[in-house]
Amino acid sequence: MMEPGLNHILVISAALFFIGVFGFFTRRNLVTMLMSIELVLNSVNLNFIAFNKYVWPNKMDGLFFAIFVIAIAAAEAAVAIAIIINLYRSHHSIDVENAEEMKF
Amino acid sequence: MNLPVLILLPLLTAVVILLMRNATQVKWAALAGAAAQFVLAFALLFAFRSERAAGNEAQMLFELQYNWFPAWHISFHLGVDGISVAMILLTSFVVIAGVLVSWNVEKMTKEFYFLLILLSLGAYGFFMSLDLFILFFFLEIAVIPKYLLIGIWGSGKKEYAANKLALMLMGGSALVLVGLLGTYFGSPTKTFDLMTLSQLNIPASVQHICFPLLFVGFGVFTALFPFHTWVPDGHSSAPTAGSMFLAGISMKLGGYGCLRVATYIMPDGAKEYANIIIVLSAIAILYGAFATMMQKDLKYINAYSSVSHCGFVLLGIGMLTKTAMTGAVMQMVSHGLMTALFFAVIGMIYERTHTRQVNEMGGLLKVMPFITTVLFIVGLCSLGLPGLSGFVAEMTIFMGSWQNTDAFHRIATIAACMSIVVTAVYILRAVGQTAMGPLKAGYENLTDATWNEKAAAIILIAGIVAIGIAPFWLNDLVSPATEIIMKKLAAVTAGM
Amino acid sequence: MLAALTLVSGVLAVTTRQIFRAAIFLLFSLIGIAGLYFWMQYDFIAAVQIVVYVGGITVLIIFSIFLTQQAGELLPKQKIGRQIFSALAVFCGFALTMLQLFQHSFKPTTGQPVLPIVANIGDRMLGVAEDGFALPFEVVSMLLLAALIGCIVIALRSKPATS
Amino acid sequence: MNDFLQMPLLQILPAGKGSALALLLIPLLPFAGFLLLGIFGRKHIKSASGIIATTLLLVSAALSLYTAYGYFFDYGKVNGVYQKFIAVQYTWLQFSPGLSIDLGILLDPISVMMLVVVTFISLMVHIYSLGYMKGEERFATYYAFLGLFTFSMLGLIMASNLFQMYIFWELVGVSSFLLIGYYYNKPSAVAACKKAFIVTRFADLGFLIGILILSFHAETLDFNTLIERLTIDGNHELHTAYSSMFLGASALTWGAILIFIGGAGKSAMFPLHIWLPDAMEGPTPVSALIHAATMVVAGVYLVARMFPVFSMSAGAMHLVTLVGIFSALFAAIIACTQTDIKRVLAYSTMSQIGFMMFALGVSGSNLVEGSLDYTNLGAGYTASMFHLFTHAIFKALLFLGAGSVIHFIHSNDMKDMGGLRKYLPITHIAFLVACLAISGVPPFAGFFSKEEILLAAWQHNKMVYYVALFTSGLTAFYMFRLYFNIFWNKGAIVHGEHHGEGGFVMMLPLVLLAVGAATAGFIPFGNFITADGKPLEIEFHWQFSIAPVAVGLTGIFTAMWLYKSENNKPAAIASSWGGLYKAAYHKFYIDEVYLFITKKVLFNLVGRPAAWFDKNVVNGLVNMTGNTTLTISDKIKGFQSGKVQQYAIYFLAGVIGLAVLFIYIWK
Amino acid sequence: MLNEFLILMKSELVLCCIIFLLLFIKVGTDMTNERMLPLVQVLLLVNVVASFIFNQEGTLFGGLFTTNLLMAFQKSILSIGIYLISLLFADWLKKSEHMPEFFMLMLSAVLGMFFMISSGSLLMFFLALELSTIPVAAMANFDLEKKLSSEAAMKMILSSAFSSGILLFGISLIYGATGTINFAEIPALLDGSPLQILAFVFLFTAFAFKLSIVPFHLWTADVYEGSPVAVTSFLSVISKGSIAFILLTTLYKVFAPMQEIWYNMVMLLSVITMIFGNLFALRQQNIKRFLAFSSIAQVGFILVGLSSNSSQGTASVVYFILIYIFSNLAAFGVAGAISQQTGKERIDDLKGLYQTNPFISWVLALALFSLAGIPPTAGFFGKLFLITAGASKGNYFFITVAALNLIVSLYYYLRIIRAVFMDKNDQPIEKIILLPSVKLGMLICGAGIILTGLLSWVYDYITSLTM
Repeated sequence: MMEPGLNHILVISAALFFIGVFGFFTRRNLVTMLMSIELVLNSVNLNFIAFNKYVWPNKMDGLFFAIFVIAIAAAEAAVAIAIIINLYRSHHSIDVENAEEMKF
Repeated sequence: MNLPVLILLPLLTAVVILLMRNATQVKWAALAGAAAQFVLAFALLFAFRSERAAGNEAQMLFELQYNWFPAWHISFHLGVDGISVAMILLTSFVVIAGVLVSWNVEKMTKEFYFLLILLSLGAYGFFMSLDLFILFFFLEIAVIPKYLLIGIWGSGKKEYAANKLALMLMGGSALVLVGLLGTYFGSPTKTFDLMTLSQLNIPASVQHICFPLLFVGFGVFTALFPFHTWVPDGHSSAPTAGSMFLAGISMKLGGYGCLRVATYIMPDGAKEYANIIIVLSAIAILYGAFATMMQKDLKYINAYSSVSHCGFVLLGIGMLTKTAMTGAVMQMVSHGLMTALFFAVIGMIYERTHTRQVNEMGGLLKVMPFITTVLFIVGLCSLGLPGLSGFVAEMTIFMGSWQNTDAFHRIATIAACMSIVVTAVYILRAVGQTAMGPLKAGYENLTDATWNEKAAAIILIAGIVAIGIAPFWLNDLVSPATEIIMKKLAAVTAGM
Repeated sequence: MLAALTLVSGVLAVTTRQIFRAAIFLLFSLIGIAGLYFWMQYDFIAAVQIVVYVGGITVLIIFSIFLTQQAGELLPKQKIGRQIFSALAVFCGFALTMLQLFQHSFKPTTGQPVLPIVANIGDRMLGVAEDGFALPFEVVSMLLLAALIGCIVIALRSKPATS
Repeated sequence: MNDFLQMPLLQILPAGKGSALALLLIPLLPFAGFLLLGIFGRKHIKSASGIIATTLLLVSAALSLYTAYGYFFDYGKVNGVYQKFIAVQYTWLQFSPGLSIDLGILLDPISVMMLVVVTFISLMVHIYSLGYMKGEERFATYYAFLGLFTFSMLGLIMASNLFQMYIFWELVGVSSFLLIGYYYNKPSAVAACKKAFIVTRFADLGFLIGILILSFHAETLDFNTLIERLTIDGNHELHTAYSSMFLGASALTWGAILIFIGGAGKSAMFPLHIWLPDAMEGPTPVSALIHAATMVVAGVYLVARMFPVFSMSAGAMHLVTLVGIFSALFAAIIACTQTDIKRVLAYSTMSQIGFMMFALGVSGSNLVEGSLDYTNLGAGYTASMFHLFTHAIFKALLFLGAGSVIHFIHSNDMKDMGGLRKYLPITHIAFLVACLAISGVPPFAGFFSKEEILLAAWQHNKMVYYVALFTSGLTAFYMFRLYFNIFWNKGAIVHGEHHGEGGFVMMLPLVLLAVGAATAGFIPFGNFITADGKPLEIEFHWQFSIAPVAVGLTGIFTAMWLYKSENNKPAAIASSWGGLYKAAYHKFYIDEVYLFITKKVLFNLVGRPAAWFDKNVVNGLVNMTGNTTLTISDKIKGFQSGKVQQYAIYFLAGVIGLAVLFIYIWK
Repeated sequence: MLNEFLILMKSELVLCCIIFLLLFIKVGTDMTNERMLPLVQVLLLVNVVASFIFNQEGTLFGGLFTTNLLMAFQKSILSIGIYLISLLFADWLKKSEHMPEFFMLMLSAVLGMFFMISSGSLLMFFLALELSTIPVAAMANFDLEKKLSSEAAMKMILSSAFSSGILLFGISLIYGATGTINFAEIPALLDGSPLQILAFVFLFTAFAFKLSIVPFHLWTADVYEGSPVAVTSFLSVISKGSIAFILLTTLYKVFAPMQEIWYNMVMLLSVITMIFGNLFALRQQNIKRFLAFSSIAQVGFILVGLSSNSSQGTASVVYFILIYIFSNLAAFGVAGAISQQTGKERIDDLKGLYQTNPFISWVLALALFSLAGIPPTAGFFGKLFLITAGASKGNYFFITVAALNLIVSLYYYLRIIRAVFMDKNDQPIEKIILLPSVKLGMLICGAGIILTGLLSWVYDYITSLTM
């Protein structure tokens, strides 16, 4: 195996990104959908770090971006979970297909 | 003469109407406003004439310009020439008659009069605008009041009709909008100003795209075949004053637009498409007339006949001769007065008999001589009796049309002439069945016109007769203005 | 190796039908990523990753799973049509992205690298000058405050839902 | 820029002679009557309305007599030629430089002659109606309409401008419509007035297009200028009018023919005659005025007015001749079979107008196209005008007489009449005079005028002459059939009370007209009215008169033999003629043909499809646009499924789609 | 330095102060909603006034924060919007258990928008975007007892998280391709390579998501329907306005080198958006849902103006959003007042409204006419200027589609007008009692709808800012 470089990391992150997206599309449980989102965000972080490391090491923009994304992810997850819990209280379920009252 | 007064006055009237407490006050306020408009319109006429007599040969008189949206080169530019004055006069006639005829409206009186006055505001503004943007602005102002008038106070399939009318008219104005924008960006100088545009030579390629857009767009208002279907439904469902305004003023907006905007600033386009216009309008004239023949509802009769009569307006424009164009303007004025009167009479009859089907009526001359006499007069005007306005206008158009020597124009003219026979057939049929014959049972105790109805009818008849007996003043008013348009057209021919 | 760990557990996290296991796989995947950071010598970010994700978010998720779900219960299966479509869309997206990434030649900068050590990060984090990130920091703090308020309001509603 | 109220051009020609104001008053007085009675008559001056209108017309008639006297005997003739004077002129509507409708008064022999005829007959009818229409509910309206009609007719005959003529032409049409429909609650009257209006309107279409053609080539609408431009050889206007061809005929011919169609419509020439018999639904004095003496001859007058132009086109002249002679014969045949006395008179009118028409036609028919030489013209023009003049008098008399009869017996049908000579002595005498006049028995008026017409026909076209001769025999026959049926035949069947012949007001016109019918023939018409204004010596060939008089007398005696007393000979003859009789009785089914054309063809094949097309296709398209939009809106609702995951899939699909689009396709 | 800091970040600081003040009040006192609401309204009014004065141009934090007069005006527009929201939904707010929190969240979101407008780098932009999204998702859930409300919040937070993911991926690619996240530096480094296009598409879809451009709009209707009216109106007006503002900056400045591409993309999406928005709006029964789709169609129009890539385009977009705030808030205000007092949200329920409630009927009519672009309301001018700006590229097909869409939109606006004014109803909505502040809000909206158009200096002022 070659020395892993930028491209390998990019492949990993892109794969992870789309794994997350796939999860978001197919999981019916709201919490697992949230987990898929976390995967997506992580893949992006990986991208940032990789670019920072291999392409633009002169500044730390990517690094900081990653840090802030982590913070945002935390906040988002918190609010999302709060909402999910609230939804569970009113719907007694966290299956996404049970919350489809509004359509068309 | 300060032109904005004609816009401010309706505005003021509308505000006053909104402040009034009860229906009676509203009515009198509206009447006072309409009367003031009437007086102002005449003042405008006399001021205009005295200016002209004093040797003021400027194309537009009483011009006023105020930079409105300088970023888009939009200015609040008002001014009048003979055509505008004629149309303003027409509007004031129809407005006062409309206000008088609606005296018995009991449902939401305040709103009713408010909308009527608002409509008149749009019409005045439209006829005075020398800037395409504000022209469009006023054009659209006049649409929604119609929608509400029909939808709220109408009868029959009123919602359908109101919707259709509003959508088709808006469709027309959408086309106008695209045409305007094309003109704006296509002309050498970016401007909405009509006077500036008329001085420019807009590239022929632009004209060929924008002229049909503008013409068809305005044409929808004037019942250009095949965009006329809002006319029958709209007119027949509207309340009396609504129909009067619709046919008397609103349809004229389109004709005026076709002439002042489309033809005037785009002579190339006009030449290019004149034949199509002629074909469509000749179809409208004959087809409208034949379709009228089959109608049984009085309002439908007048609505379809409006299609036919407005075809004359477009025919006159499409013929591209000065006489025909003057005739087209005269026809606008004449048809405006006539059709308003016709609808007023139909309204009066309907209020009494509660039917508009001609075959359910008969012998009404016996019980309501005044109303039926008016019906006779308006019918005769419609079929072009000399001494009434319709004749003058139609003959001027025929005369002007005949000046084109080729067979195509000749045939179109003859086709248009043929409509006067068909018109006679349907008018006599309608009038004959309504007014003449034995009196139908149940109508013995109907009453004749009340004072307000009489006043409305007399005002409109006065207008019709004034044109019919003394057409020269209208001709003198209009033909210098059409001559300018013709000069522009002739210049293009010379340049080609 | 780390990559394999990350990807496989990622795939498992989104496909397993046991929710608790999904959470655990997610955890592994996140740790894998942290490993990658370590491997790229971005220690600080790796630490943050472990602290925030592993220590925070995953725990939060597990708690919420406990709150809302009987552990061990199988997740309902998604419709097969949806799965195929999703897979197709995702694959297209992945292919496209990869294609573009590989077609693009990244030209690394020649500038002097800044070492991602904690001191540097700290400097920048609170700097207000050219390379400072004080303002984003403030913004994030506002965001966290707002999120906090939102969570409190939503999650701690006084009356239970009436069924 | 014209001034707002420009002063009318008052031309008093020659200096000091005649007054333009007086001329203006002639038409305006009846018009004033119309306005006055029309607006106030209903309530305020109902009872006095008849007197007011009659007085106004009396003044008007006096003024026309005064004018006629002045014109014919004083200032009209200059150097032996009657001049054309334009007494008043006012630009009413300027179409373009050169083309304008000028309202004016043109004085020339025929207009002055018509002035007298119209005012005189109208006055008679006004006076007669004072008695005839007494007690009618819409008495004032009736007089208002009469005033309007007289005004329009006067405007028509004095027109100085082709378009002015058209204007008054239309006004005449509408006043005729109003008068026919006077009994508005009678469905038959309503139908008749509509029919009259529409048929003449149809003819007017021809007139209008003719005007358009001629005015386009002549570049003027003024009669005098127009005639001048289109008749002088070498004029470029004439040249272009000749040289622009359409369907094998020159523009001039087309113009003339189309104008003649207009005239034919008003004058009830075949095949546009169908309105005239029905028009008898109007009050009888109205029939006398409009449908006998004045309006129906407007077509003849029009052709006479445009005579020089017509003369330039042999084709047009042939058509005029043909239509005239055919109508004369055709109407005469029908008149022999009708039983409604007013219808008989109506067909007789049509027949007589046919005479006038072909008289005009023959007099110009053998001209060489392209040159107009007045000396070459026959006496037909004068003859036609003369017959117009005499016919107006005796036909008005016939109608008024018939009116008295109808007034007395309350029926139009011959079957209800007979032996009335005892009850209606004055009417009887007057009617007899008129019948003799129309039959061409010397020395009554009709003899002279008809004689001249036959002479003209003899000179120009023998075929026409023979037909005309036969027709004049028929004329005598049907007139006396009428006469005998009314006044002799059966014994009188008068039920109970009757109110005699009507008062003095009804008798006076009869007497005056009878005198006129007896003596008008002695007026030396050729001295006054000729095609070129120069006096024309009409030689009286007594040898030539033998044939017509003989034929006329044959007709009279045949009628006497058949109808003098009640017998079954007429029925026998009717049955022996079978088909022809039946066809003639049904007016040769022309009405039915028209009905077929209008009802079946126009209504069903044009009107109904047009209405259908409008309702379904045009309107349908509009509605379809709306409905399609709504349908599409309904079809795509699945897009918004409420499933958040599906939304996300669409989202990703959108992203990929856009990316692919912009990276690979749309660069 | 401090002075500059205070002045340039004035709007943001004022908002922060209000937020903390509310926080202290909430924590430290037990003021009732009744007393607190007027206070908040006054504070927001102060905010509006403050946003108009002492505006300067400048940058702070090494380019992360930039501001100029136009941005200041954009912030003023948003400030007006939230002030109106605080007036119009007073009834709902008073009854809401968590009113202070509502305001805190809303103001945080607005703060995020302010930062977003002023952002000078992708990082700031992203953070501000999240700041303006996450609190709103929480707000969407404020009708805590309602199932629909939590469903809406769920849909919103998940969708927006998903879109954030896409956005971040795009940002990371841009970062990878250019090496910078500073707006000032990006344009010079863009060369339109496929990867950059891909990145741009990813980035753009995040805007598209927030602006509800088809096909990224699907969350909109559901969220609008389920959320409390106040939140819906905030989402549809303030949130969209702010995104449109930042989109102006992004497209015109940051992605200027890729003009060709984004012009085509904007045009395409605009056409699709107008058509879909209109087609869906045609068939809606719920007022809020209806307004959601109508606002989607409006966004299509905003894109028309946006596509012009000129200062006039900027001016017309900003102007339109000002008008749009008045119009849409008036419509939502009426819908809110009705649903608050009667619980009715269907268009059919509006039948005969004019009989009982003429005032709000007129307000609604005015708002709808303005949305439909009927003169003399300001909407007419707004739409016309957008279309005119869009036409400056000479793309008539595009303009014709826009003009035709005006007709379709008129149809459904008229549907409501018809229900309100024309249709008969045996049991129309009873007389609705409006709180004075609601009435005031409606009057302000009404005045705004009429005057913003007729007084041309508003537009002139905006134009002068964009020069």
